[in-house]
Amino acid sequence: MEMINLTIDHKPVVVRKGTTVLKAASSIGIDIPTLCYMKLDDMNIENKPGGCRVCVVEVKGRRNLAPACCTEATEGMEISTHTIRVVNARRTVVELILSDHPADCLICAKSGNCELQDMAHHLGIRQIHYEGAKSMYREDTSPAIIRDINKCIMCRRCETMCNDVQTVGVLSAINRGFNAVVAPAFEMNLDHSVCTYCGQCVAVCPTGALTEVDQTGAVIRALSDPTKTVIVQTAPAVRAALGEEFGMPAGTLVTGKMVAALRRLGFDYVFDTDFAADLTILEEGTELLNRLSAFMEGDKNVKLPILTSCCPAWVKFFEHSFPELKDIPSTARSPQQMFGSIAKTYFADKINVKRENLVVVSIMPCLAKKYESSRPEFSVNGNPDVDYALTTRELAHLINLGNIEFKSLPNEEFDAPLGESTGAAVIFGTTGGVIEAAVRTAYEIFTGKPLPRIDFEELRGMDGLRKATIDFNGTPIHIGIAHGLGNARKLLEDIQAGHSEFHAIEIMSCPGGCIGGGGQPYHHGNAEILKKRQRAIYSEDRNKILRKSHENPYIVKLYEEFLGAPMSEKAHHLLHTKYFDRS
Amino acid sequence: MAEYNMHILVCGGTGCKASESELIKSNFQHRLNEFGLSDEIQVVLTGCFGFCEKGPIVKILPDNTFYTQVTPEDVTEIVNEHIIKGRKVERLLYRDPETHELVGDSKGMDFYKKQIRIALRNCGFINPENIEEYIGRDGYAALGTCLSEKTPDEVIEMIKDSGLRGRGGGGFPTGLKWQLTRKSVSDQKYVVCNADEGDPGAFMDRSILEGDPHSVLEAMAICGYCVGADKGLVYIRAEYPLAIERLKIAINQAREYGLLGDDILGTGFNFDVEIRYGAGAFVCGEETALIHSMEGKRGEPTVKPPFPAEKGYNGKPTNVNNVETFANIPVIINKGPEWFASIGTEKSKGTKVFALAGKINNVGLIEVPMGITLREIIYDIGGGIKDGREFKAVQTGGPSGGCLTKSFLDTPIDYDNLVAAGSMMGSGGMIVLDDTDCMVAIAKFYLEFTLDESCGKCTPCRIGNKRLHEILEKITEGNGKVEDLDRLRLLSNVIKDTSLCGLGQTSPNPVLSTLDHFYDEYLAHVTTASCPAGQCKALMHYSIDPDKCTGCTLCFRNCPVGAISGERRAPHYIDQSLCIKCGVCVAKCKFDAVLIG
Amino acid sequence: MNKIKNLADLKKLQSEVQSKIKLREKGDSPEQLVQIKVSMATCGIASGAKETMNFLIEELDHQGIDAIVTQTGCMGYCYAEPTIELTIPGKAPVVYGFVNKNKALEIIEKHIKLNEMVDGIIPVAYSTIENK
Amino acid sequence: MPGIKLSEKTIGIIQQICSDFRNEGSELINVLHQTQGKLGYLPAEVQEVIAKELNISVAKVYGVVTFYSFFTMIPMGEHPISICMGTACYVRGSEQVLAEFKRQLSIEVGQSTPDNKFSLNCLRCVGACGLAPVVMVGDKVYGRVSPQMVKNIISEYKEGCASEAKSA
Repeated sequence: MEMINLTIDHKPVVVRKGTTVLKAASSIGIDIPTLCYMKLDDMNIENKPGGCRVCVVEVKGRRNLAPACCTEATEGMEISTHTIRVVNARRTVVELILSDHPADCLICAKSGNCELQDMAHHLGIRQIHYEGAKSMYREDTSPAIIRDINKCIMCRRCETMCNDVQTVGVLSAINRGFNAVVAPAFEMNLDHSVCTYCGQCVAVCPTGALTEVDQTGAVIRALSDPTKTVIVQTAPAVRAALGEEFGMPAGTLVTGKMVAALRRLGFDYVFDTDFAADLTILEEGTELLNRLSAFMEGDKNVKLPILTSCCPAWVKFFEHSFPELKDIPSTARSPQQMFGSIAKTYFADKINVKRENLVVVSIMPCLAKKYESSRPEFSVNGNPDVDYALTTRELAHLINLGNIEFKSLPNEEFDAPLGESTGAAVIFGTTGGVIEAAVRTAYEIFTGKPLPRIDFEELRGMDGLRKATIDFNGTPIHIGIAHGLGNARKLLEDIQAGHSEFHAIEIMSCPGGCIGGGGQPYHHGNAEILKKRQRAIYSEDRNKILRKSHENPYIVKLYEEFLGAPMSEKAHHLLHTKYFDRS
Repeated sequence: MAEYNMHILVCGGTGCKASESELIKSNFQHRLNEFGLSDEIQVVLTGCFGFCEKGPIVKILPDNTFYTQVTPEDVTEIVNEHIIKGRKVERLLYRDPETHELVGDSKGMDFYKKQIRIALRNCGFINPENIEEYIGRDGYAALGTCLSEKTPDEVIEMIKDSGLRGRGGGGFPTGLKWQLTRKSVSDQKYVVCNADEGDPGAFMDRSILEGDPHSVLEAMAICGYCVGADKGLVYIRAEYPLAIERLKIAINQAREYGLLGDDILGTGFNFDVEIRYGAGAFVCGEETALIHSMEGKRGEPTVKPPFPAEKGYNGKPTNVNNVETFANIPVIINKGPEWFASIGTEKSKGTKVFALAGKINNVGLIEVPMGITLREIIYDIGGGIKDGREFKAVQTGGPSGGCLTKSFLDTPIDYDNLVAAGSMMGSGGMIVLDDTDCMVAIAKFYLEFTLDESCGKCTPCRIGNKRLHEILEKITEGNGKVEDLDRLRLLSNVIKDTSLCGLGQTSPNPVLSTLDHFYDEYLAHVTTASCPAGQCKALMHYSIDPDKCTGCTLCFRNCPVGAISGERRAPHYIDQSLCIKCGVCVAKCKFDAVLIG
Repeated sequence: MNKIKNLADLKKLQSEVQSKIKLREKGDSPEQLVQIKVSMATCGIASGAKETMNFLIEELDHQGIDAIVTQTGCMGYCYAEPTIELTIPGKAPVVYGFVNKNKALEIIEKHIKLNEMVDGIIPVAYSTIENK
Repeated sequence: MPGIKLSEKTIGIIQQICSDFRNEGSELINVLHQTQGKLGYLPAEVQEVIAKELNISVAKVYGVVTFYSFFTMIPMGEHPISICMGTACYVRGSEQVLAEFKRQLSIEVGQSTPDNKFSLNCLRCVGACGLAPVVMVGDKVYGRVSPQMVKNIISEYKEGCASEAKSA
């Protein structure tokens, strides 16, 4: 590998050929500020349009300033990152952005988490010397995402996520010059578009231009309504990230504190979506086995591979883009919806509360869950199975509103019966987890033998597309895993073309799976955070005594008392769904 | 094919076409037919003669008579008098503006005397729709020589020795560019001709494509041979329908003659050319933006490096040159690099085509040797300032350039001198301004253009130029402050320093250059709220001199907004609250009674 | 049109077509060339001026003499048609009358090539616009 | 979002254009040119068909359409009037000419008259600088236009010389 010698702020540094000035500087502790730039290491996600011009530096001998994020280091380069010329230019650029930005920082949804606000602070901007016309676009509210593109700074991160990573193609830069912004075609509302609500645009937006629909107010009203019994479910990925909102290191598991906080907020029962994840495995696993055996017996009507269906963004994605494949995914509802369905039937009966008086709140790492809970097929007589789906970030707001000092909370346990779960359910929160959980159960049911090992390392990792073959006691089962819809698209195109080798495929829309969901604490482009969350999830799994879904005693009981058997008629009615052609 | 004794060349450039030169051509044919002379006299529609001010142009050869402002109705007279009777039609001859003498022969016109035509060598000379005429003028000989007798490296050396620099504006050495693309290793490379001429007031590329499309095709093939590309693309403005048409004909003819396509001239070299259309985005003149546009995307530029020579169209090495640059190539090969290098200045060789426009008598397209002075261009070729007014400045380089004042009249024009003078060569627009042009308004005009054409990708160009424009607007409306002038300069410098592409990096030039040379004019706007040139409407004030007004009511009747009142035969009065400062009253008044202040 | 196969073919075509537009190139510097104007009004044409002109063009071309042969209007010497006006560079124009093919050949051989005037010169009665 | 329904015939035309360009997304700009040439403008519904045919996102198509000034989503008037705003025309008074057109037609740049007879646009240099200021109505070029001439130019088209303008 060719090495390059250069100096940055008079410090010599040696880097590999191809390294940017930005990386070279950071390798010797010089943090050049950036705004539009974003790179998620090892995930093949990079946004460097070189557009914001905040990272400009002075290069000796060069006529103008160079953007550090997309200028390669060359031999003998002499870089200065904080000359008066650079600082003046950088500040002017930020002032210009601010001059075309609504001055509502105090009440902006992104306040405190805004990279533009941080930048203004970092550069010590105390006056905006420029004033004039501002962008005047209307706000757009959808079931999950709010677009306020007057706050768009054309960093293009959302465009990269929506097009290059997710291949959904809802967002594009439109217009030009001063009027250029990122928006859907014809500036249509998101809910008219093919948006999957994966929320990756929101996850990377540096400002308040893209935010989630805030449902905390509705939850607070429900909690204060004495006629309502309010129960809450928490998705597996939330516990691995919530701590970050309270200054705890990434990867800190806060399951117990989260339960404690929810209880203090006034939820009548604190349950776990993981319970429903175990239930999902039994339904989806059984469906897989049924289809597998029929297929092996030569039934031509049976289609393989079977695709997981836990991820609502993914479901909406194939409904728009691959409607002809809509009978391939498992018909099993997602854990959130299974939970809602069971809560408003089985559990409501148990505690003798009428459906209308039972409010189900879910805490999700996800924005698409807000949309999923609003799908009409998931309500009974207009009463939704899940009333409100809050994000991890919204939960943090609620906790703050509740004057709860999160860090010093004791660890508490979930309530029974919908709070018990196995390790298999916990790993639903990361890419590879759902299929690993399914394998643990399917193997034992299929072979009738106990698993020789429980950790399937071959299914784990961060590569966007992974495959593995699991030996089901002599029967090789080919498994594919994709996270990120762009990767999913590749697998679907293979299926369309008829040369998919897989029996089962797990798909999660967000990079890293739910740990990288659009509702999680902002990672600000730091991929390490996602990896730490993933490690936390696997350690929670390891710490569990029960690690196979079918061993969850409450699940067993649920079938005995209520559902009968997996894929029974009642299970079908309550736990399965159908898909629509939305092309 | 019949040989003709006489040729009538009718200008088919866009300017002349707009004045019905096609009808002139067909009228000639009809009349000649009537006299049974069609076999002896050929009527040819040619490319632009350059002397657009006096178009449509008709030139009769071999006696080299140069008729100006010919109308279709004049044809009968020309045929009857000149062709049949041998008498020139005097009233259509060019009259020297200084001596007022008739000039029958284009050789005798100052407009052509100081020009050296290399890139425009065939414009107004051959029928651009006939490849044989091009071949007859050494056409494709350069390609033949290169393919049969020279290695690509030898050809590149020739281009380097000639000192040819990119004519699109930047002035990058052409030979070096070719060498960079040649060095890139790839299974596929491309040659792109940038014909997305967008400078307002520059139209040389269009004229070359309309008048001599084969010279560009030949040069592209030579370039392809040198860099190792077998595919060429011409990226051309969709607003140039005639150039597109001629180019299409030329490509088809070249294919038919085996000068494009496979195994050209039996040398085993393959090269073909396709046309891609621009769609009205000035920024696409920038190479990387142009390439994105050709790929069917928004024409947004990307950071260089990587240069197109390494990673261009479809990610493959791509050599991009503009039309005028290409048009020079065959001549350099045919006449030798030494010949080419003997023209021009030390660092700028050859000639440059300028589009001369604005307040000048001879608006048109001229090709002059590098190193010529502004004075020669404006007074000798351009025939001086229109209406005898005073020369104020000349704007070169379009929205990326700046203004050159009187003190630069004797500066030899080349790339480096123009940059040193705070302007640039640009693609060759040359707008002459007189004392009635307000320099603040001119700066604002160019900025408006940039604002319209900015792609919006980078902050300084997207928002910075908007703010610059707003400050200028404030100033021209009389609301500016002295501090604004400092702010203008400060912001301009940051925009230059931080913008992503050439468009933004040069967009403040018109502002900086006018600030440098006409600071007093800016100052007058902000301190006394007045416009010395009398152009900024908001700062003007129309009133009627009661001593001169006869009460004829002409102004009253013509005022579009009813701002003028007054009795017949009594002095009239303008209501300032209604006046829109349209100037109609000034134009209508026969007694010079309307005062502007 | 067949494809041009090689450089030699191209050069061949080039010399073929060159004569067709040579006229225009010469037009760029007419004062340095032999100029012949053939009076081609009705009377001239009736007397065979067209043939004379074609012969002149062909013969000059054949002999490789660079000259401009143009048609012009009536010169007024209707009695002596066909008439031509010959201008040798640097010399005053000379008008010949009764120029048939033989005369034309004589003029080429003697006047143009050797600069010896031959019989048949008509005194010039007026100056042309160009001479004014 | 679509407000109008395209006829089968129109859809067929667009599909043909797309297939002429091998349904390649990289040919988007060529396809848009051809389509606008045939249909006169590029409404949302048309862009949706193109996106589908070329297998690219409709947002991308819209992004491109709104980037290039040549493309329009609004139907042009029967007689599109374009005022050249190139520098040569500007310094010779095209602004006043534009103002007069705006006043006479009571529309702004980019708009059409209510009867759809005229639409008004600016363009950058048609290369006829010798005739500055220049106005184009359809394909017909008017040179050395003064504000006083505007009324006559408009009335040329008002009184039914439409066929001539169209053929040009």
